[in-house]
Amino acid sequence: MSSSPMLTGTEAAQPKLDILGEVGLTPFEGARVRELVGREPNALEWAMFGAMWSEHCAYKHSKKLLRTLPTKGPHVALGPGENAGAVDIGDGLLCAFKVESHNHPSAVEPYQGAATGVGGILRDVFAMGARPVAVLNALFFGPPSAPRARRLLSGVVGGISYYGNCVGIPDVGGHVSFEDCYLENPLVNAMCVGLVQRDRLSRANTAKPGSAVYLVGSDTGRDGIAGASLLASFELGAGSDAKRPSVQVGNPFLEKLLMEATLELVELDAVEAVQDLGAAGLTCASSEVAARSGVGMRIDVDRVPRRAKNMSPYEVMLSESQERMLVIARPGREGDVERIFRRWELQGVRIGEVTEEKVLTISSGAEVVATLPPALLADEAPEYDVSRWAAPPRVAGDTLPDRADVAAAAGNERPLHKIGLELLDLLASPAVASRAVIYRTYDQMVGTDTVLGPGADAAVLRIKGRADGIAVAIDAQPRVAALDPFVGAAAAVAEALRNVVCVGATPLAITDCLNLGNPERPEGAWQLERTIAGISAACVALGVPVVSGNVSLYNATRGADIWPTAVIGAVGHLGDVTRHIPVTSGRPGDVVMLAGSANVAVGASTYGASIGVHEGPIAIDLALEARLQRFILAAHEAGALRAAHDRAEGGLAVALAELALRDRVGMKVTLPAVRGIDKRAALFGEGPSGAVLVVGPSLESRLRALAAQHDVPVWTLGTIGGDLLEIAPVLGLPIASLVDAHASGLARALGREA
Amino acid sequence: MTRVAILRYPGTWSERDFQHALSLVPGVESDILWHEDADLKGYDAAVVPGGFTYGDYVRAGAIAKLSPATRELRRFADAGKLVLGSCNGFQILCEAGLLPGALVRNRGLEFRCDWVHLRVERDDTPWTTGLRDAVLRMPIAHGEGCWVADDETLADVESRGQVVFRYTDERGGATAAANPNGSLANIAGVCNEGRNVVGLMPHPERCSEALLGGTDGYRVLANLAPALAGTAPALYR
Amino acid sequence: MIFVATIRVLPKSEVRDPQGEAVRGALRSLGLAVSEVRTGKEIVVTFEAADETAARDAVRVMGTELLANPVIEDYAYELKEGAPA
Amino acid sequence: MIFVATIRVLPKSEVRDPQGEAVRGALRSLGLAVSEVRTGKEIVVTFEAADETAARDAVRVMGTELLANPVIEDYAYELKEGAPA
Ligand SMILES: Nc1ncnc2c1ncn2[C@@H]1O[C@H](COP(=O)(O)OP(=O)(O)O)[C@@H](O)[C@H]1O
Ligand SMILES: [Mg+2]
Repeated sequence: MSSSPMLTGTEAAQPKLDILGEVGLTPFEGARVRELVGREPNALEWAMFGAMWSEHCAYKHSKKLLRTLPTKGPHVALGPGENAGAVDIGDGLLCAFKVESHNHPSAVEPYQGAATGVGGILRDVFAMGARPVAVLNALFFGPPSAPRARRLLSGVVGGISYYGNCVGIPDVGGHVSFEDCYLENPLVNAMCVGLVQRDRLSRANTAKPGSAVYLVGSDTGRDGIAGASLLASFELGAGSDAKRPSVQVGNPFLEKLLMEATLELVELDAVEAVQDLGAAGLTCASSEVAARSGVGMRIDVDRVPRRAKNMSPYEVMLSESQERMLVIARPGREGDVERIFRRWELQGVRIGEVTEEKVLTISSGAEVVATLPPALLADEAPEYDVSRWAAPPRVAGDTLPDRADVAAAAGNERPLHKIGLELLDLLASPAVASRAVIYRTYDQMVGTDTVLGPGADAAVLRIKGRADGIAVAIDAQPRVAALDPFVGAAAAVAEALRNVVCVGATPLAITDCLNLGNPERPEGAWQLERTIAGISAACVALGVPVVSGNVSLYNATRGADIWPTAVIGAVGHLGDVTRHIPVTSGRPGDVVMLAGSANVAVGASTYGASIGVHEGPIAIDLALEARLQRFILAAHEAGALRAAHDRAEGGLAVALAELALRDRVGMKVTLPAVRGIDKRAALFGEGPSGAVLVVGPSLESRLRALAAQHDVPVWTLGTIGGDLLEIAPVLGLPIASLVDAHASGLARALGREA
Repeated sequence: MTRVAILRYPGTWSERDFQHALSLVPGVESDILWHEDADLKGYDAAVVPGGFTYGDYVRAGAIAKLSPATRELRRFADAGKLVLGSCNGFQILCEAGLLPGALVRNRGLEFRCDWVHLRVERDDTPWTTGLRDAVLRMPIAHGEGCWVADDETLADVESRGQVVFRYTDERGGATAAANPNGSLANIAGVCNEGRNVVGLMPHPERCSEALLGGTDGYRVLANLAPALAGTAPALYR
Repeated sequence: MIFVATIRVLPKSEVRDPQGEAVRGALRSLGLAVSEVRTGKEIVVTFEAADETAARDAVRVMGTELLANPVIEDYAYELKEGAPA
Repeated sequence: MIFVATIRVLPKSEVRDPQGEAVRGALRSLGLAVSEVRTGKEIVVTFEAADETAARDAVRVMGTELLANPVIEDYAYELKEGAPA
């Protein structure tokens, strides 16, 4: 590929010798750039390649594997590759959603890092013309006993609360884990869900030659020059701190204006394409729109409104200033576009136009400072086949023995009469206790569509003017994934979907965020491979595709990787939103049942963590999981369910306690007798594919018949009633004590007022 | 038809929620008006909804009060028309001097979204007709909802009966524990001396349907049409 | 002429300052013998005005119309000629 | 001894100040020729310390541990002896 060598700009100067290191490319990648461009790029062009070919923007280490994920299905309207994926929920309406990470920025500055993470995912969704209707977040910190973890948590939660509340998008759910491996490198993932009429869906692949290109929103500043692209593409603490860009500060107010203006532009059909500016700023937005549309683009950096003086073309092209969008106007509609910007008090400036020739031409006034084919930047980054060096941890066999008997012995040494106290401790533990101390700082109801907010197995949203609704949940299983990334990822998919099913919704699709360590190490490569394989297997078995996602690698500090952490966001559909499964304990006399698998163990459980046990074997029976989910939906369809609750952290005992907490009604139950599982394991052991169901007394046999039809094991545990949680023969606790432990546990762990 | 104008400023986010909730009230029709050119002629009532106008920078409602809409609201209120401000709308009305006191950061400095109980202190406002002593359950969602005033203003507000809503427990007790934000005297909402302008921090528009967890907000909004039509047992006949 | 005004807004002493109370608590938990904390704002405005009198008038407009709420806050200012450092 | 510290916290100059941008817009809408606004916090702390050196140490703790976020903010302080006015 040869392009015009008529570079006259100041940036065309001879590149420095260490240019590759400076822009984060390897010698191999540098050679590839030269070969593709057919000449020595100038410094600005190198920088554009560096950002666009960064791990964060180019998915160099994951692309090949990501292609193995199932992405097709009857409901899929838009699969991976766009700003967000979308499913069709009927009558012309699409639900667009995606999860994104903002891990490294949050490690550096938790408040602004998390806030701008929310901002970024919102823009991904409204860039498609979809109005965001909900956000969710998945957070991973070190143990709350560590001051750093508490500081990060309060910053991150504060930032999410500040940004989402100000824009006015309800936060309806999330997930929080506390594990040692996240102490230095916390994870902050945010998911956004939006709705758009099918014929209003805006895509970034429809720019046409001759159309005007506008940049709208915030002034462009020196904040975060190539920040997200580079910061997220290397380990924290690696390299020099000079690589750390100045922190980006979000402006949710501006985001709100940008959102309203964008949605209005799409509604009026005044634009050909809209693209948000995220990592790699203007470079990424312009080259992606041009590449996807099969056109070129001419941009004059001198027209870009700036916040700082004397910014170079390099700084303007690579700034990651927040709250900016690239808007391509329909010919003849420029007046409407400008009027809408003005009305929303936004600064929108025409910075260039779309060209026929497939070249991205960057000029500074009359000087051309870069000319590159956009497809080279956007699509031609090398792909690495991590499978070639992937290898499981060498010592796996030695350090992860099957110590089930040791654990059982350890458990059995503890007197059974203390077991009630153990349940209270578990309920109050950071892994299990109510997250209200976090989500009460989020507006959960703005928009007046939240039927079930945080605290339920999944959130439920109605859609005004329609009978149907959607359900959303977000989950992860890092403790399991640490032992086996395949099972952990599959279990996370299963859990997210099971949560959606537990409110009576039919799963439609998932989005995933793969938070992993360094893929250049054999073990990291293996984890990446196994994680994606696990998601794939679960999606196939459960019949649900992946429509969007994000990969965050290099989550490692001083060579120590985090546990492989696949965060799964699930979306389901309810034909009649008033008929969701309510969050209730049921009524006195109702029957409490366990459905699915009774095969649980303390090895990868929260209880295990509390006694220092973390070991396999672990497994997931995806066929059983699929049957269980179908069975629950069928039971709900038949009107047989009063309540349902996923068995998750803390095992059956916690699931029963959480059910009792809902209406503060007790229950009297007996543990299922399963061979080879002792009482403690039966109470606190964890394992996928289990749910507690509550049914009216007259419907028990109906439910059993349905279960048999679906080949799903069920156990009748007992009945609702009284003000004690009685689990015979081991414990009896007043509901009030459960309420207190659960409600105040996390606040206490964080050293705050409950 | 009772015509209601819902004001929308840059950063407002409850305007469509209010419009939806008001659409459930028979005899009420509403329009969303842009703050810059809001013309309230022909409307019976105006709602200043919640949001983060101008990002709540400086103080919640401080920049919004500079909008031309404030002049229009003042004229409208002086003419005896009905004004309701909720959440950020309450903050704007206080900033604009249409209601007494000011709203500062919550005790605890945290944004709070939760359900609270409110006791209705006065039924002689158009929004609380027939609700005297009722204990309502409503959501709040704010970071700056702590109502404060100097001692003299507080004494005046109390003695003139301008306190319309107080945070209470579910039995109507105005306890410290029931106060979610540290407001003086548990004050959740006040009215002007003319009683036609009412502001409160909670969100009636969020609890006007059983599907969303409560209908007490509807009891407030539904007062509107009868109050204006003269069919309610109110002062506002 | 270019002026720089530094405007300081503090809550009136008779009005509650929840933020100040919270900061006091936090500082005490750091082991400091703090008896009172008032939290306010500082706003540094660079602007143009014909002369010093006009500049003072402008600052008063800023203070009373926007930056301070007279119900709960007082403000004070310093004015300097020339661009900020 | 009783000291009063006035601690001023301002965003670092290269860091964006959205509040300042909003205030600038609002002041312009009042007809003022404002070119730049930076907004910060002012915290007035009354506290006890053994002597001036100890007091300065205490103020530095307040600034770095709680009042300013060193990643994005700078702080400066003034220290006076005696109770506040
Ligand atoms: N960071 C968070 N923000 C908002 N809601 C959260 C957050 N973390 C957890 N939640 C909510 O708290 C409830 C319990 O979370 P979790 O223990 O992960 O439940 P489950 O095991 O059913 O997924 C869920 O409703 C979840 O949506
Ligand atoms: Mg979970």
